[in-house]
Amino acid sequence: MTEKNVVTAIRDALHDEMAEDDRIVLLGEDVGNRGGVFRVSVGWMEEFGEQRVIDTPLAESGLVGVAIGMAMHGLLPVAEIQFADFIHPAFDQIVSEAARIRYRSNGAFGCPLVIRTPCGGGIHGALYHSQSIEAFYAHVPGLKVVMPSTPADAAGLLRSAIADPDPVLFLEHKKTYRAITGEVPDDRHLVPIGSADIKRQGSDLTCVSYGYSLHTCLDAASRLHDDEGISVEVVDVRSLAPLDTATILDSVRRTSKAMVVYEDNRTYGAGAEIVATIAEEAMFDLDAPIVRIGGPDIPAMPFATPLEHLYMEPEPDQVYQRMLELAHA
Amino acid sequence: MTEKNVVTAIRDALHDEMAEDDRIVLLGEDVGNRGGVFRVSVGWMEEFGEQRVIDTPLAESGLVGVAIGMAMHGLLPVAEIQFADFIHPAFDQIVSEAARIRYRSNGAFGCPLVIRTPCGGGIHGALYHSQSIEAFYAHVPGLKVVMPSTPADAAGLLRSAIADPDPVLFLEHKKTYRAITGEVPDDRHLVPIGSADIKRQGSDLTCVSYGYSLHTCLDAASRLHDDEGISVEVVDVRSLAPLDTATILDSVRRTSKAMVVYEDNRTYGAGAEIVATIAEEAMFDLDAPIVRIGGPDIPAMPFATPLEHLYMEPEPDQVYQRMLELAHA
Amino acid sequence: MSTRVAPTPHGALGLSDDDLRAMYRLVLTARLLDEAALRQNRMGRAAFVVPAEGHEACQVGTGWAMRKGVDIWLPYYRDGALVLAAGMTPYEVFLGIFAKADDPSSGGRQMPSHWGHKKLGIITGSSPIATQVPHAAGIAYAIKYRNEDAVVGCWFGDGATSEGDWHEGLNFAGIHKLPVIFVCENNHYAISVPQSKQMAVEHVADRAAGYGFPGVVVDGNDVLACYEAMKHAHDRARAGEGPTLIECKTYRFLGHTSDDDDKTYRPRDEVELARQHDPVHVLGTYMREHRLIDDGGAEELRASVKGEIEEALAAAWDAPDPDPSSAMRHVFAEPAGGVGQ
Amino acid sequence: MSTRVAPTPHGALGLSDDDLRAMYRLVLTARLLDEAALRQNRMGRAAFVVPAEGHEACQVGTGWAMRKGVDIWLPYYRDGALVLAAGMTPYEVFLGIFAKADDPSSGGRQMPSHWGHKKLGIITGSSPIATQVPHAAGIAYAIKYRNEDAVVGCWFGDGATSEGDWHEGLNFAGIHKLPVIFVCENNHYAISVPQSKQMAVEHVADRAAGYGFPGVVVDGNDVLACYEAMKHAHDRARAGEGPTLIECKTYRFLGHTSDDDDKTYRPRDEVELARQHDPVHVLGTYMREHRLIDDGGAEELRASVKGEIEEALAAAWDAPDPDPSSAMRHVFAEPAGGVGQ
Ligand SMILES: Cc1ncc(C[n+]2csc(CCOP(=O)(O)OP(=O)(O)O)c2C)c(N)n1
Ligand SMILES: Cc1ncc(C[n+]2csc(CCOP(=O)(O)OP(=O)(O)O)c2C)c(N)n1
Ligand SMILES: [Mg+2]
Ligand SMILES: [Mg+2]
Repeated sequence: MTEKNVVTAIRDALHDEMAEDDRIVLLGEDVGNRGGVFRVSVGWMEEFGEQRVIDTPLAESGLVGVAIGMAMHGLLPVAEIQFADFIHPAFDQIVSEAARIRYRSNGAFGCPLVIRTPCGGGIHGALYHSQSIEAFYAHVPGLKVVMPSTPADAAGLLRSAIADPDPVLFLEHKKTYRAITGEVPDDRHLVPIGSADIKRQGSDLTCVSYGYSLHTCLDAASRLHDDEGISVEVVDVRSLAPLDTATILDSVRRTSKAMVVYEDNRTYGAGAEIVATIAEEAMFDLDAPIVRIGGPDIPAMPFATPLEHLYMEPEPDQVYQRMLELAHA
Repeated sequence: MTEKNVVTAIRDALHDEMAEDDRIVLLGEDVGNRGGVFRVSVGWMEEFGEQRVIDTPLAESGLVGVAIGMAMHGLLPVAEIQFADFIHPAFDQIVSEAARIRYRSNGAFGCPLVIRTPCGGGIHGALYHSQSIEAFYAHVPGLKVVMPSTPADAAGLLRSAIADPDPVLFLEHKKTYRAITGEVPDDRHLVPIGSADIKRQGSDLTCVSYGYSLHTCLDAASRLHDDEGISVEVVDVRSLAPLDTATILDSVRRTSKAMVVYEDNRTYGAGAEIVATIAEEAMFDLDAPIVRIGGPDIPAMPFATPLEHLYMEPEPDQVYQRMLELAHA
Repeated sequence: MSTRVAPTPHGALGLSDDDLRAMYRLVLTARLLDEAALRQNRMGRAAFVVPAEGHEACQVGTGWAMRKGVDIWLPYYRDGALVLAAGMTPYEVFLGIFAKADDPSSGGRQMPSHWGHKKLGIITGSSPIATQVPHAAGIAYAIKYRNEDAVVGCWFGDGATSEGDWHEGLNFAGIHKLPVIFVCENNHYAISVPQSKQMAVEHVADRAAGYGFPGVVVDGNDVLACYEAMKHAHDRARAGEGPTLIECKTYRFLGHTSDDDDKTYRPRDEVELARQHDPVHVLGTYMREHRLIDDGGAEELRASVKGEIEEALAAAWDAPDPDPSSAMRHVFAEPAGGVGQ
Repeated sequence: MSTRVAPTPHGALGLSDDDLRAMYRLVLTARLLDEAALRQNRMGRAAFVVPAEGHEACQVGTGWAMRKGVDIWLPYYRDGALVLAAGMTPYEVFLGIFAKADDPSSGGRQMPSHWGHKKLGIITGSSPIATQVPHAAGIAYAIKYRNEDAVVGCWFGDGATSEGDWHEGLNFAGIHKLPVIFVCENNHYAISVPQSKQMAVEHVADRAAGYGFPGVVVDGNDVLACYEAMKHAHDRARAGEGPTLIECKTYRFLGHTSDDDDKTYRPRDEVELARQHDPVHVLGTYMREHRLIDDGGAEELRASVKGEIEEALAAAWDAPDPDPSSAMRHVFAEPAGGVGQ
C-alpha cells in the first residue's frame, strides 16, 4: 500500500498499464510535449515514444473518432479530453459510434476505448471548466461510465476500463485530484466496473453519492456522528453505468431512509435515476420520503468567488442539515 | 377548428408564422429544393425566397451555429435537423452555446432559436432514424424542450417556441406525424411552454407520458375503462423542460397511484426525473409503488420487424397490463 | 523491325483482359442487383433500398486497386458495387436487404446498405454522415503503428465533405502521413442540395492542399481512370507517402433511396444527360471495342449474373429472421469475447 | 517640376499620423495592461489572466480597419488588445479580471478574457474553441439579409483551425459570400502542441481556397501589414465580394495563461528570437523613424498609459462583487425581456 492522491494514482496506474502492453496508446491535446494539463503524462512521450503518446490537433470529435478507428484495429487507445466541458463536440462519435459499434455489427466488431476526462467544479473553472457530464453519457446503452472518488478506486477502475472490451468513459473529478489522498494497493488490483462501494457503514440512513460530493457526504456523516450520534451509511456509486442497484437497494432497505447527493444540475441529473430506482423497488421499505440534493439548475458555475460558492459551498451544510432532518423524520 | 394530422398542423403553424414575420428564417438540410424530408416546407423556397428557406450544407454543428449567429443578430431562425439522430454533432453548439448565451453574458445577449427535429421510432428507422433524444437536452439549463403529441399542441407549442426569447428544442415524434389527427383552432393559439395537460381525466391512477407513448397510454386507458371500468387519468407532459411538476403532482395526489411511460431507453431516461419528483414530493400520498415503463436499454431499435416489435410493440399490452395491476394494487 | 502491338489502355495500367472481364461482371452485377432490389421494394418485400446506379464505375474502379483480405474498407451506404468488389456476395447483400439473422453487416439490425463484414475487412458503418472518416485515419494509424502492409480506403459522397468530422479526419491523416485513401463519389447532390449550396468550389479535390496531400479529379464514369488514380494512391500509401484524396465525378441515376422522389429537385433533362454516360454502357462499349466480349458473350454474362442474383435473392428470402429476443444481445461484449476483437 | 514628398507607408494606406499615434497607444496600453494584470495574478488578486503579449500588432492592426459601433466583433480569449481597439476601456477589462458585478462581458460569471460587450458589438464568447466561427457566419448572413452595411470580424488561433466548427463556419460563409473576415492569429502553438502536429501545411491561409475565397498571409508583428490586409478584406466584404481569411504570423511571448508554464514545451531560444520582433518595439521604432513620436513623447505616453491603467485597476478593484443570489438569474429571459434582444 502506498499513500497517494487521486491524480497520482491515475498516473501510476496508467503508466504501469502502458509499460505492460504496447497496444495501449494515449492521445489528446497537450498530452505529449506538455505531459497533460494536469501533468499526468509528463515525460511519457520520451519514455514510450511519440507514436504512443500523441499530441492531437485541437479537435475532440476527430480525436475520439481516430481513437475509435485504433480500437477497431488492434490498439487499446486511451483518449484524454482536456476538460469534460470540451467533450461535447465528440458527442456524436461517442454516442453514435463508440457505443453502437458492437450492437450494430451484431457483435462482430468491438470498440475497446477509454476516454478519460477531468470534470466537476469548485476550482474556479467557471462555466466551461466545471461541468458535470455523467448524465449525458450514463443514459447511452453500449457505454460504461465510471467516476472514482478515491485514489484506490481511481487506479482499480482505470485498469478495469483499459481491460474492458467496450468503451468506457472515465470521469475524474478535478477537485479530488490533489485534495483526496488514500492508500493504494501496490499490485495491479482491479475494481470491477458496475459495483458500488459502501464507503462508510451506518444504520440510520443511507446516503448515495459519487464524485467530489461523496467526500462532502462522508464529511457530513462523520460530523453528524460526532455531534449527534447519528449513523449514516454512505454508498459510493463509482460506476454510473452499469449502476449497481443491488448494493444501493440493499443499503436502503437496511436503513429505511435514503438520500441522494450529486453536484451536477439537479433536474434530469443522474441522481434522478437513483431516486427513481429506490422509489420503484423499495418504496414500502422507506420510513421517510427520499431526499435528493443536486446542484442548482444554472449552467455549470460562475467564476466570481461569491457565485461559485453559491453553487458548491452551501452544499456541506445543506447535506449535514438534510441528513439531520432525515434521521429525525 | 380544422381536423389535421400532426405534420400538417406543424406545417400550417410554421407557414403562418413565417408569413407574419420576416425575421423568421428556416434552415436545414433539404428544406428548400425538396421541401424537407417530411415535406413540411414544400414550395416555401418559392414563396418566401431562397434567403428565408435555406438549404444548408450537410453539417449540423455549423447549421445550428449559424442559426445561433442569426438569432443574435435580429433574426428568428428555425433550424431543422433532418432526424433527431443526427443532432448529435450539434451537441456542443446547443449545450455550450445556445443554452448559455444569456447566462454567460449576464443577460446582455439572447438566443431566440427554435430547433425542430423528428424523433422516435416504430417506423422502420433502425438504429439511426428512431432515437429519442429528450433526456440529453432536458437536463441542460438554459434550454427549453417540448414534445407535443397532438396536432393542436404541436401548432400551439410551435408558435410559443418561435415567440420565446430563448432556445427551444421542438421534438416531433415521427409516428404521430400522420397517425394522429385532431381538431386544431384556426386562430393563432398558443400553448404555453412549461405546462402539462391532462389528456384524459380519471380517478384510479395517474399515468404520465409524452410523445407517441402518450397515445399508447390513452389507448390502454380507454380499453381498461371499457374492459374493467378502471378510470385512468393520463397526463401529457408536453414540456419536458421546464417540467410542469404542479400538474403532475396534483394528479398523483388525487389518484394516489402513479405510473410513468416513455419510449426512450429506460435507464437515466427523462421518466426517471418524473418518478423521482413524485417520490420526493408525494410519496406518502401514494398507495402503491410508482411504476416506470421505459424502452429497453439497447441502442434505439433494430431494423428487422421482429426486433423492432420487441422494442415498440410489447408496449401497448405492457402498459395495459401494468395499469391493471397498479389499479388493483 | 519487329512489330509491336499497341497496348490496350487497361493493359497499360497492368490490368489483364480477365481483370477487365471480372470488373465488368462486378459492374453488371451491381446494376442488376440494384434493379432486383428495387423490384423487391416495390413489391413490398424490402422496406428500404439504396441504389448505387450511376456510381458503379467509380466504386469498382477504386475498389479494384485494393487488395482483398489485406486492405481495409470503409464504404458508405451508396457503395453497393464497392462491397461486391470487396468480396461480398449478392446473397449476403440480400440477407441485409431482407434484414435476416445471417446478414453479415448487422444481422438485420441496421438498415440495408449499412455495410460491415469482419472477415472481409469491411468496417461496420452507421447512418451519420462522415463519422467513418476519422475512423479510417485511426485504423491507418494503427496499421502504421503495427507496421502492417495494409491500406485503408474510405468512401463518401460530396455531402460528407461539409461535416466537421471530414475535416478533422483528413487533417489527422495528413499530419501523420497515414496509409489511407479518401474517395469522394461526387454526384453533385446531397439528397436534394446541389453542390453550389454545399460548397463554393468546383472541386472537392482542391481541399486536399489544405491538408498537405494531393487531391485528384477523375471521371467517375470511367472505370479505368478511377482504377488508375486509386492504384497510384495505393502505391503512395504503401510507400509511406501518405494520404490521397480522389474525387470521382459521377451522377446518381435514381432517387436518393427508395424513400425519395428526385423529380422534385432534379430536372429530368439533367438526369437524361447523365445517363448518356452510364458507366455500365461506357464499360460495355470498351469491352466490345477491345474484343473482351462479343454480343453473345454479353448476353451470356447478363443471363449468368441474372441467374446468380435470382438465386441469391430467393435463398436470402428463405433465410431465417432474427429471433426477437436476440435484440437484447451485444450491447456489451458477451462473456466469451475478449479485448480488442 | 513640383517637389513631392514621398508618402509614409501609413500615409499610403490612408492612415493619418494621429491614427498611428492612437494605434501605438492601443498597442502600448495592451502591453502594460497585460503586465499589470499578471502582477495582480502573482499577488493573488486575480485568479486567472490571459496575456496577449506578442499579439498586439495583429490585433490592433486588424481591429483598426473595423468601424466601431457599426461592425461586429467575435474575438477569442487572446484578444486583449483587440477589444481595446473595439472600444473597451481598461477599467472594463479589469472589472472582468476581478470578476466584478459590472464586468460588461459577464458580470463576473465567466473567466476573464471571455469577451462580450453588447453596446460595442462584441459578441459574447465562450471557452470551447472555434464555436464562434459559425456564429460569425450566421451574423454575417443576418447582416446581408437585413441589408445592413456592417462587416463581421472573427478572430481565432491556429489551434482553432483544426475544429470541425471552423470548417463548417468558413464553408457556409463561402457559399453565401458573406461579409465576414476570418483572422487567424497563428502563434504556431495550441498551448503546447506545435503547428507541425496540428496541420501538415505551412500556411493556414492556404485552406481558404477550399472554401472559395482568398487567403492571405501577413507579418503579424507588423501593424501596418495587418491593417492593410484587413482593410482590403473589409472593402471586399462591403462590396459584396465575400469573406477573406487572413493569417497573421505571430508569437505568444508568455505562457498560454497564468496557469501555464511554457518552459516545458518551448525552447528558450525560440522565445528569445521571437522577442526580437516584439510588435510593440517594431511599432515604436516605426514611430520614431517617421517622427510620429520622440523620446520625450514616448516617455510621456508610457507614463500616461500607466496612469490610466493604475487608475482603472484601482477603481475596478473597489467595484462591487456580484451578489451571490444573482447566480440564479438569466438562465432564461426575465419577464421584461422581449424577443430578439
Ligand atoms: C449527420 C447526418 N446528417 C444528415 C443525414 C441525412 N442524410 C442521409 S444521406 C444525406 C445526403 C448525403 O449526400 P452525399 O454525401 O453527397 O452522398 P450521396 O447520397 O449523394 O451519395 C443526408 C443529408 C445523415 N445521414 N447524417
Ligand atoms: C473545444 C476545446 N478544446 C480544448 C480547449 C482547451 N484549450 C484552450 S486554449 C487551447 C489552445 C488554443 O490554441 P490556439 O487556437 O492556437 O490559440 P492561442 O492560445 O495559441 O492563441 C486549448 C487546447 C478548449 N478551450 N476548447
Ligand atoms: Mg452526393
Ligand atoms: Mg496558437
